Amino acid sequence: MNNMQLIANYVPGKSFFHRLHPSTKIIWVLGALLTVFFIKDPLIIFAFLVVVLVLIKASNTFATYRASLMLLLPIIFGLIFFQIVAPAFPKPWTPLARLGPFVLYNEGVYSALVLSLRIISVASFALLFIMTTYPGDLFTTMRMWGVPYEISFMVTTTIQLIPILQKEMNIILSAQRSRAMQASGFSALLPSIIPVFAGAIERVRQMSMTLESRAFGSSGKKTSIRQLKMGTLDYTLIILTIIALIGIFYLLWINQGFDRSQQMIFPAPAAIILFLGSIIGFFGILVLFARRIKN
Amino acid sequence: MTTTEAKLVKRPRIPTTYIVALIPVAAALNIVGSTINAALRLPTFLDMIGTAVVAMTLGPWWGALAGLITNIGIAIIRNPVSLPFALCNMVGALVWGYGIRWKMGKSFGRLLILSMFVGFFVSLTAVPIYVLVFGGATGHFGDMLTATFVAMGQRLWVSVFSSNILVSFTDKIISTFVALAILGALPKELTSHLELVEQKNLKTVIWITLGIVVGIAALLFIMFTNIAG
Amino acid sequence: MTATNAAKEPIIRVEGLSFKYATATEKALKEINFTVFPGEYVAILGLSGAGKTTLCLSLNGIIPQMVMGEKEGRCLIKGQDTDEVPVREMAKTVGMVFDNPEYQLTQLTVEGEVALGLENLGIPYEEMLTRIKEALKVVGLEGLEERSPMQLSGGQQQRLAIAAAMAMYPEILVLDEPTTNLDPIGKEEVFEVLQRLNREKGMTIVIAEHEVEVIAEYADRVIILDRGELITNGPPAEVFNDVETISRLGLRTPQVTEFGYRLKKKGHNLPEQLPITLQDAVKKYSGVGGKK
Amino acid sequence: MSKNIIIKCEDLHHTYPSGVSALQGVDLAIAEREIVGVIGQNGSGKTTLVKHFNGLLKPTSGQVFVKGINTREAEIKEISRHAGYVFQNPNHQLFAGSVRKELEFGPANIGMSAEEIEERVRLAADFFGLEEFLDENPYRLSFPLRKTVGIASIYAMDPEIFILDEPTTGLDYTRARMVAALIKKLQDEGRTVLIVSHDMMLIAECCTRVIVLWNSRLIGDGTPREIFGNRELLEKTNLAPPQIFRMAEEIGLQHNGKTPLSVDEAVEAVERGERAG
Repeated sequence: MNNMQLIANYVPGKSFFHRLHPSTKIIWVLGALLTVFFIKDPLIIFAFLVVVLVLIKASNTFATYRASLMLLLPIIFGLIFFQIVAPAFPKPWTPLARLGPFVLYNEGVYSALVLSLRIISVASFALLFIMTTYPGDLFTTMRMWGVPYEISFMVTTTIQLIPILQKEMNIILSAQRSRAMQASGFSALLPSIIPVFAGAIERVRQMSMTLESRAFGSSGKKTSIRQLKMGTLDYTLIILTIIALIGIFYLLWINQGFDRSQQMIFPAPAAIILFLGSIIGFFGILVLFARRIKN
Repeated sequence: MTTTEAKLVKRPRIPTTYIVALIPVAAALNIVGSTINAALRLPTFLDMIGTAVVAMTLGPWWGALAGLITNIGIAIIRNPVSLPFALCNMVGALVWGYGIRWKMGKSFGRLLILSMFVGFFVSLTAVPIYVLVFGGATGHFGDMLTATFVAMGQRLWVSVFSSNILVSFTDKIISTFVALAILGALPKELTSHLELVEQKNLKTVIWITLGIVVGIAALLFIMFTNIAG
Repeated sequence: MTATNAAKEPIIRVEGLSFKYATATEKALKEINFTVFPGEYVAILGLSGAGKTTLCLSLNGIIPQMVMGEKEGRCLIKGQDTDEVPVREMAKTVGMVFDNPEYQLTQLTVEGEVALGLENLGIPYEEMLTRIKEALKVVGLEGLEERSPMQLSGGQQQRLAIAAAMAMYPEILVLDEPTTNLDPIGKEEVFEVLQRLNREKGMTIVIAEHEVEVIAEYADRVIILDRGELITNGPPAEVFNDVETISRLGLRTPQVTEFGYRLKKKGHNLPEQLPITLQDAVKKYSGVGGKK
Repeated sequence: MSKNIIIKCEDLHHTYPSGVSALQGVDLAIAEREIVGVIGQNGSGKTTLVKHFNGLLKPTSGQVFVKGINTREAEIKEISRHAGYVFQNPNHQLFAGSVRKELEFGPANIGMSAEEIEERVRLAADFFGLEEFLDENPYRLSFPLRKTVGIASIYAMDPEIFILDEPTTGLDYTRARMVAALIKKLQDEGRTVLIVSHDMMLIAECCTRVIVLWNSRLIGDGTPREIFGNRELLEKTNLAPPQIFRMAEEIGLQHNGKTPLSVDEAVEAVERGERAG
C-alpha cells in the first residue's frame, strides 16, 4: 500500500538530536541551508554531506531517511541531465563531448555536482531535523515564536488528515473499480476525486462543531500540554552556531565561495557516463514509482 | 434537504472553526489530488484543487494560507525540499481568489481565461525555483519536453518555462473545473455569494484544454525552430 | 428518580423550541417542550429526519449560532440561554459527542486530543495532567496516551471523543448517535462508559440512539420525535409498552416487549406492564404459553 | 448444495503487503440463489474475504472462482459484471451530478449499449423506487436514499451476485426494513446475495446461511439458527443473537423443534404450546 510512505517522518528515539530543543535545530537547519547555498566547491559540500550522514546514522534514523530521499531521485537525475548540457554558469563553456543534439560541458558536470550535492545535503539536514523532532513539539515551538495558535493547529490537523484521506481515497478507488471504472485516464478523474471532496466537506462540518464544543477560540489565555524548555546546552549550542556561522561566512566571502569550476577538469567519458546514467535513472525511477502506485 | 432555494439575503458569517477545519482538509486534499493524479497516470499535477476551492469560497488570502500549509505538511511528512513551492501554491490561490472576486467566474470563457492566468502566474513563480535551485529539473514527465526544447538549442530557462507553462495550463484548467464540480457539492452557505457559471461537462473541458495546449505547443515549436534556423 | 426531581431545578429547559434550516421549507423542530433534571439519562428516539440531530445541536447553541435558519422559543441550560452564551463558553457546561468518531479527532496523540479542550480553556499544566489521567481512566484508555488516535479501533476512538468532552468537566453530555459507526464490541464499550458516567459521576446524559434494547436497559426517560414534533416523553417502561404508537411511527420496541404485546392481543394472560429488558422478560415469561 | 456453485474458494490465504495476514486457508462454496450472511468482529477478515469475490483483492495463495472465472486471471472490470460490490458508505462512490448519471456509470463502463443502459437504469429506478429522484443531485439526497442509490447503481450493472457491506448501518428501523425487503426481492429474482453485517436481526431475517469468521479463519458455517444456537462460537466472536432468540433459549421456547429466530416464530411457538424437553 502506498500510504505506508506517507506516515510522518518522525522516528521516536532518545538520541542527542532527539533531546535538543526544536529552536536549536531550526537555527542549525537555516545555518546549514545558507552555508551550503554559498559554497561552490563540490568537495566541501560532499564533506558536509558525509558529516550529516554520520549524524543520521548516529540518531538511528537511517532507514526512514533512505526512503524519504528516494523521492528526490527523479529530480536529481533530471538536474544532472540539464546541467551537463546547459550549466548554471555564465558562458563561455568548455565542451567535453557531443551526443546527438546535446553538447556536454565541463562547467555542466561541475554545476551538476554542486547543485545535486547541495540539494541532497540540505534535504538530508532538514530530514534529520524532521526525523528527530516530534511534530507536536515543533508546533509548540512555533507558538513560542509567536505564530498564531490557529496556524499551528491547522498544520497539525493537516498532517493528521493526509494518511486518513489517502486511505479514504483507496477505498473510493476500489468502490469505483467495482463499478468497472477505467484504471487510468481523465475519464476516471471525477469519479475518483469528487467523493473524496464530498466526504471531506462533511468532515469539515463535524470537525468545526467539535472544535466549537471544545472551546476552540476562547478568548482567555491558552495553556499547552507539551512542555518544552530551552536547556543550558541549547543556549550554548545556539551561541556557538552563530559564532561559527560568522566565521564561515567570512571565509566564504574572502574565498568567493571556493569556486573551483576552472580548476576541475572532468574527462569526457565521465561526462558521457553521467549524462547517460541520468537518463536511465530518470526513466527507471518513473517506471518504478508508477509500478509502486499500481500495487 | 429540499430542492426549493431559500433566497439568502446577506452573506452569512462563516464560523472561524469552520475555516480552521476547512483549510487543513483542503491542504490534505491537495496532496490526495496529486496521489490520484499519479494513480490515474495523468500528465498533470492536480495538487492545487483544495487551494482553488478555498480561494474561491473563502477568498484569496485564505487560499494562500491553505497553499502554504500544504507545503509545510508535505515538508514534514514527505520531503522538505518542496517547501519553496509553497510560493507557487500561494500565488495560484491569489489569482484564483481575486479572479473570482473580479467576476471572472461568471461565464465559461472567463473561467477558462482565469485558469490560464493562474497557470501563467504559477509558472512564473515556479520556473525561477526550478532553474536556480533544481537546475531546471522538475522530476515530472514535463522534463522530457524541457529536454526537447534544450535539444532545439533553447536556453535552459526558456525551455523550462515553455514546458512548464504547457503542463501548467493543462493542470490549472482541469483543476478549475474540478473545483467547480466540487463547489456544487458544498453547502449553500459557502457558495451562495459566488457568481459562478454552471458546472461544465469535464470531457468538453478536456478537449478544449487539449486544443489550447496543442496550439501553444505548436506555436512554441515553430518559434524555436525559426529562431534556431 | 422522579421523587427527587421535584426538589431539584431542571438543568435543561426547552420551551417552545422550533427551528427551520435556511435551505429547507419545513421546520425541523416544531414547538418542542421538555425539561431534564440533573443526573438523568435521557434517550431521544426517532426516524432519521425526525429532528434528533437538530435537537442535540440546539442543546449547546451550535443551533442557532453556527447553523443558518430561523429559531423560535428558548433553550435554557442551567438558566443560560443558548442564544446568548457562545458555544465555546457553553462547552464548560455541555459536552458534545458526534456520530463519526474519526471526524472529531484532530491531534497527533491520545493525550493531545484530550488536552485540546483543556488548553483552550486555559487549564494550568498540572491540573491538565490530572484531568487527562482521570478522563482516560474512566473511558478505559489509560496506557495509550502516546498512541495516535488513528491507530485506535472505532470504539476506542469514540471513547476518546467522550474523554475529550468529559475532561472539560461538563455537567451534561449530549451524544448524537454515537454508536452508529461502531461494531457490536465498540457499541458495548461506549454504552458501558456512558452508564458509568451517569451512575458514578452523576453526569446528565442526553443521547440520540437507534438501539432500543440498550435504551430500555439504561435510560431513565425516552423522548420520541416524529417529523419535528415531540410525541412522547416518559420512562422507558411506559414508552415501550405503547407498542401501537411506536410502530405507527415506524420505530420498534424491544423484541421481548413486542412478543408480549402480540401474545396479549391473542388473549394470553400477561402482566399489565410488559417487560422491556431481556432479564425481566425471562422472569416474566417463564410460564408463558406453557401447559404447566 | 453440490450443483450450481457460483463462488468457490480453495485454501484461500491473503496477506497484506504490510505483512498482516487477513485470511488463512478459507475453503468455501456458495451456490446460486443462496443468501449468505458473513459475520465476525471488525478485523476478523470478513471484508477481506468478500473483496476476493469481485477481484478487488487477489489471493496470496489458493484460488477463488467466481462463475467459473479464476479471479487471478481476470480484471475487476470483467468480474464486476457477475459480482457487484456495494460499499458500506454510499459517499465513497457517488460523484455524478444526477442520480440518473450515477446509475448509468457502471453499465456504461462494462460496455452496454445506449438502449441497454437506458433499460437497466429504468429497471433499477423502478426496483428501488427512485424514479422521482432521477434528476436530483445525489448529494442533496438524505443518507438513506443515498444508500439506496448506491445499491441501485450496482443493480443497474445486472450482476448475478450481490455483495452488500453493512447495508443497514446508519439506517433507522423503517429504512432497515426496506433494505431487508430489497434483499428478499433480489432473492426472488434468482440472485445470490452476500451480506457482511453486524445487524443480527437482518441476518436472522434474510439469510439462508451464515458463515462466521474469527481471527482470519472461517470457524462457523450453517443456518442462522445453528449459528446463533452455538454459544461457544458466538462467545468466541463476541456477537450476540437477536434478543428474541436469547429469550426463547432461556425460557425454552421452541418452534418446530428449533429456537425461534423472530418475534413471529416465537409468538407462533407459544400459540402451539411448543417447549423444549
